[in-house]
Amino acid sequence: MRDATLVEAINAALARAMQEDERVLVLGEDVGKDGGVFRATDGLLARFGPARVFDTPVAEAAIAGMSVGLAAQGFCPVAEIQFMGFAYAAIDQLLNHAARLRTRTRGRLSCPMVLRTPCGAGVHAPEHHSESGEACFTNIPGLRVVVPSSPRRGYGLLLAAIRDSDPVVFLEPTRLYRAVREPVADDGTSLPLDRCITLREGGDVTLVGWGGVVPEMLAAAERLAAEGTQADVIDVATLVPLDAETILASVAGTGRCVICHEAPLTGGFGAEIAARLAGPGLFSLLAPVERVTGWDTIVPLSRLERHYLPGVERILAAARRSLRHG
Amino acid sequence: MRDATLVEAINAALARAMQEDERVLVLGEDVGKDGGVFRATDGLLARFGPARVFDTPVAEAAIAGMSVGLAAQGFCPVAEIQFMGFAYAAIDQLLNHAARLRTRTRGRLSCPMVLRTPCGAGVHAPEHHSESGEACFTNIPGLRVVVPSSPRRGYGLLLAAIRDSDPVVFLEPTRLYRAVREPVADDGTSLPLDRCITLREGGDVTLVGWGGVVPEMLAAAERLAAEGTQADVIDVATLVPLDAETILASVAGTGRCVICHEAPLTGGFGAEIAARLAGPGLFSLLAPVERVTGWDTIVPLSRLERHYLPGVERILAAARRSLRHG
Amino acid sequence: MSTSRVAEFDVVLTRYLDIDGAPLGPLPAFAADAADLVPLYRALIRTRTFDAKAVALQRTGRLGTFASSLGQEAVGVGAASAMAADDVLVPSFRDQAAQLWRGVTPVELLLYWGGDERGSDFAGPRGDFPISVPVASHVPHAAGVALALKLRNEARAVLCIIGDGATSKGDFYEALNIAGAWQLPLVVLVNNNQWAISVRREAQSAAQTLAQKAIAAGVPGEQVDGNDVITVHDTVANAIARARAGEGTSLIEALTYRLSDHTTADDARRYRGDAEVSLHWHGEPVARLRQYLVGQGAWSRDDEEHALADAADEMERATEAYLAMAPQPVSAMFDHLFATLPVSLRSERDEAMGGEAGHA
Amino acid sequence: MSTSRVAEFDVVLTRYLDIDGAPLGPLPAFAADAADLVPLYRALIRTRTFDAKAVALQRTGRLGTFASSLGQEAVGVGAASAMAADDVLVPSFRDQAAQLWRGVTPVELLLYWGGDERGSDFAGPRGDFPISVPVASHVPHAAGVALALKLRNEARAVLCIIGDGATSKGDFYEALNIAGAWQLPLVVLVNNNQWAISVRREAQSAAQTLAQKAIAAGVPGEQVDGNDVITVHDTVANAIARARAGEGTSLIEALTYRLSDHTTADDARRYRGDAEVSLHWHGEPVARLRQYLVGQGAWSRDDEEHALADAADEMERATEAYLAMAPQPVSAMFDHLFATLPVSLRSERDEAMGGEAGHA
Ligand SMILES: Cc1ncc(C[n+]2csc(CCOP(=O)(O)OP(=O)(O)O)c2C)c(N)n1
Ligand SMILES: Cc1ncc(C[n+]2csc(CCOP(=O)(O)OP(=O)(O)O)c2C)c(N)n1
Ligand SMILES: [Mg+2]
Ligand SMILES: [Mg+2]
Repeated sequence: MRDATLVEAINAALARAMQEDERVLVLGEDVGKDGGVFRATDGLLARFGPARVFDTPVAEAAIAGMSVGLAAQGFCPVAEIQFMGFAYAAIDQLLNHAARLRTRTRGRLSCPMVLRTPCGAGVHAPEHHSESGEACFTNIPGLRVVVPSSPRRGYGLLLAAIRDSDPVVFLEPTRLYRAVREPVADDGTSLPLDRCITLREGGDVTLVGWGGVVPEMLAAAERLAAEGTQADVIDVATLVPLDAETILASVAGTGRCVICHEAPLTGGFGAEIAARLAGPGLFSLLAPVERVTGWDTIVPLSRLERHYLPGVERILAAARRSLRHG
Repeated sequence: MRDATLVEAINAALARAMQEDERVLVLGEDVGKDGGVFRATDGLLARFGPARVFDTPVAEAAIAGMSVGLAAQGFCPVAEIQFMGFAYAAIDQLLNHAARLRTRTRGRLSCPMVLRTPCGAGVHAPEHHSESGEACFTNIPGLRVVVPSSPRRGYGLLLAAIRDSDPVVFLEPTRLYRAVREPVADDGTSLPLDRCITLREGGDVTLVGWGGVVPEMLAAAERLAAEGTQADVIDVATLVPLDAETILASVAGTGRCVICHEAPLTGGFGAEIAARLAGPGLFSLLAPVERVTGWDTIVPLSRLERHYLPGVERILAAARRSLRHG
Repeated sequence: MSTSRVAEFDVVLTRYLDIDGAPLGPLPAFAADAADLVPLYRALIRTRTFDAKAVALQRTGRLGTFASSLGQEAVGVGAASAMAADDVLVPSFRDQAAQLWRGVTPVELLLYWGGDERGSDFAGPRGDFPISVPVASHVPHAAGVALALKLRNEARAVLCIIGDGATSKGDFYEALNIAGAWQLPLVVLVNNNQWAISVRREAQSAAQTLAQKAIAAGVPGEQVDGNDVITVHDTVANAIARARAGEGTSLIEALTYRLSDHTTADDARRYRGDAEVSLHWHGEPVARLRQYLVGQGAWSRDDEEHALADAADEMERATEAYLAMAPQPVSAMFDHLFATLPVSLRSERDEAMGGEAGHA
Repeated sequence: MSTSRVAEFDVVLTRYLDIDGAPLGPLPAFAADAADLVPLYRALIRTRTFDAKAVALQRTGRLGTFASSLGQEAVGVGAASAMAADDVLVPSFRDQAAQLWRGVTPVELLLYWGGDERGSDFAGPRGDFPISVPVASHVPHAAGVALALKLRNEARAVLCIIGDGATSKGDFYEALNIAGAWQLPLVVLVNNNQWAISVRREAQSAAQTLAQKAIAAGVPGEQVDGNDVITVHDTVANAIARARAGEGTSLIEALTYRLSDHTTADDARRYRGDAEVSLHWHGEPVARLRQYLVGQGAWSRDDEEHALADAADEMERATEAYLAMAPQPVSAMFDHLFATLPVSLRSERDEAMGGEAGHA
């Protein structure tokens, strides 16, 4: 496969998974002929036919709930929710059923499903199309929560999510869908679902985050390098189960950590990383842990959007505050 | 009012609020003649009549959504969801509508509603009746999240929640409903919705938590006192907006903090408190922040329930680990 | 102005036995020989005996909250007996009648209601879903299972049982609508026992019948006398046959009455009078079928005594086995959470099993 | 066996003007004098002009994603014109026709679609809801508003507009069912434009009509020709009159067609042919009413030119005002979050407004 955008990589991973395992199904609103409103499922209907790719009525709870039934029967449904703003209607099914089917039947039934949905702001989308709601899912035991931040990672993580035997919520940052291209080898290689991914090693300060802010973190790292500061940059990628080791190991070296995410600060999943640092990581810390996040406000409509999004400048400021210590 | 249990105090607060403000309505499943499955609404139908207290069909999304409509029209609906396990169907309405009606209309419409629901384990309840799902709500800007842990606090906080001009999720720990009685003055005095409540001042170690674990924290503090260690005990009470100052001030004195909650560890709201300590509170810390929480598992059915619940022994062990430092 | 009638519908109510067990006409073929109904009758008794035992165990602190099916036994027995072994049951929390018929054992049911997850790991109908406590949220599962069967071109069907209250929940409509649109092999059976805890059926919906909710989904809907096991069996059998034949989804409303409290945690006298309940004892399903069988000479007082004793005996033995069951290990909380426990959870499991933790 | 028919229903379709604007019989009283229909016609034109302007602004990067109502203007105009000022509109994202009639200004609409929350702070119908982007989740709001009106014994009604796709969503059923059970003064109007993005109406549900979804809730349901503004107005007016008179809830399905892409972000040629779309230009609502008015001598080519020019003029001025609008301050993100900003958020607001932060 030549250079691909994130959405093309997602598409390739879906096709690959469907190709290699006929239990894999794709369902959701407009995933068929239309190929998904972002074209993530483009071409799948033509290639795999209407018994494996189907448009659903507008009914998110049922999309998730039917996926539970399909999964219990041995299929591997990959359900698309058109935007994260409409995924909340599926939480009940994920929490009360998908995440616990294996536990409550002591393994008699299981639920190998993936719920994919675009998330996040930055594309001047309409109301309700810009939220980052991962924290609604990260405290649900039995669920994995994954957020890719590049075409290659999107490909590898999605393949892993589909092959996994348990339910995965897979959140795709809308603003990264077409942001960059990179070479993606469509060779069926997946990435592990329990590891953070270190994108850059520096040793002076740790920048850790996921999703839409990852390119901002990398840009900030460039800027810092120009100032003579070398940053470790970690893409959390899989929020749950959390690979705290990689983050702790980095901070053990740097003593400084800036946690970045687009979701609001309070109760955001960044707090979990900070908590690991305040616990097992405490004695590594030379400076207060910084969090650079969306405000504790509703994501504004497009005109004010850029004032909401945590970007390079705020990350830099936090890193510099951190570096002033010790 | 004589000595009251938590559920009686909730009942008294509801009656008081309805008495003082005719815009207050009570709705939910079985809240009428039956008085609620826990009797929280007992007697309200008889006293205030069917135009102010009504049984709804079994439809949690609509209970929340209709409350939005009622609130936009100037009523103050207090909706009961029978158990937290059934409240997830209401998240969509809370997140996409209730929490943002004021913001999206620039104040033209607002949403003064309360969504009450019992939460937590410890009463050997059936499946899906024991979860602590507060983290599904604490990253939703525009929402307040309150968890009382005693009859008096239940009364004062619920009155405040009902009188508040914005939406409040009010989570009542089932196992505290009838656990203790204490004198509750039914005098209409509310408690602030932006303050933690310090239950005990010690100075050696801070125990902070909410809901069902608060009595465990107090018991642990007694045990510690017997060992010569004096604990600060803080009931967070209002999770959002979070009164970090009170917690930081306590830890500034003790240098040690044990955060307790019943919800699973990873992505739980305890992480937010730990994050505040790792940030602004870092230089107060003498020991790693401890979290004593439910496991990252499904709450088991009743037979194993006690192995899930974080109790005195685990809190003590954490406090002692903390005290071994520095 | 032009007005045209673009669609017409009706709802039909069927019963074979009258309230006193007298046939209202010829019975369906499967019931032609009264002796063939004896297994159904035994199943009604077995369910009632199980319920009584479970309530007694709860009252004496040896079982958790339990939902009796008193008075509604014919709904589950009639429906389950109309299923093939390879059909799939997706039950609610009050469906022990159907579960017992399908081969879930009394010990498994007691384990479940006694707070032990192993009770949902049935040895019998391994493809059946565990009960759904959240009202109506299992109808989408049933539709998903039905879709799976259809995708595999299997001539099998799914039966999902819900209550009258469940017909107010969005999940029910969403799933029924999709099942209709996709012609899934699904039968949704409504146990209309007239109450959803303290809320009367009439307060749940202005719809004159619950069967007519099918019209919204464009699928057949009908009412049956849910206290007549013959009618329930026959109607469900027809609906399942249609489903297996690729003719799609059906909705059946079974009219019955909840003679017990909602659950052992409920006190129904707070919201309904004894007089109403007493009235409904006339026509309850066990007496009704017995009257018919006795009238046909297919059942005697002696048979009755033996059957009751057999059922009591079975439940006594089940209780003993249940009470003797060794507890699950504490690690069970972790053992079934994922196919493979993530590394990050190992230390939690160790701590739960008694080891001291580090800071989280 | 005894079977009895326990309920019967039908669904009726009404239209006054045929596809070419010829009356199919006597018109309702409000339409007796064709001149009285001119304001409705002007509103159709005004909506279409607004839509064209908004699409053009989007194409040139001066507006966000926008959902045109091309071909469906009569649904909103017919319905809104049947409401009293003190009734409450609870609209979807494609309901600018109704909003414009109710007094939301083109500038406000442009502001909203241009990404500025002030667009939902209408100076006009202050009790109306802002549009709902999440499909169907506003039907419960409408039921809640209707309950509020009923509790206050006010003779007012609520109109909620949704799409055909929205009738698949649980929220719609839950709210309609409760509104039926409680006889709330609510009219739910379905803009059945035959498509939900790329999914055909037929794929949404096996129900032959969407009007029959009312039967599940026990409320009246009917179909109307949604391209005939006279029929829409008359039918909605009757339903609102019933609601105001305490006679409860109604569902109306307006048959129309989405002549445009779903939104400016959509390319409908991916999933439907031009031939199908062309077909539906015959019978579209603007031409249809114009033909009738011209036939009645109530409208001339001159009138048409003037009306088009007036509308174009209005939208030109609105565009200018919209583009000239000073931006909101950054603090606006915080200013309306709560009645009073919690102390804990003050430092965030300060930081957002440009101050350097401490560590969070
Ligand atoms: C989604 C959901 N909401 C609320 C409850 C609490 N609850 C348990 S049973 C019940 C009533 C159900 O009534 P119905 O569907 O008629 O079934 P029945 O109990 O009569 O068999 C309610 C409200 C629940 N279990 N699930
Ligand atoms: C709950 C929800 N799910 C999905 C979407 C994405 N979406 C926007 S419009 C639409 C189709 C709606 O179709 P219909 O109800 O017929 O309205 P129309 O667009 O045709 O006016 C979808 C799926 C949404 N806005 N809300
Ligand atoms: Mg019932
Ligand atoms: Mg449509």
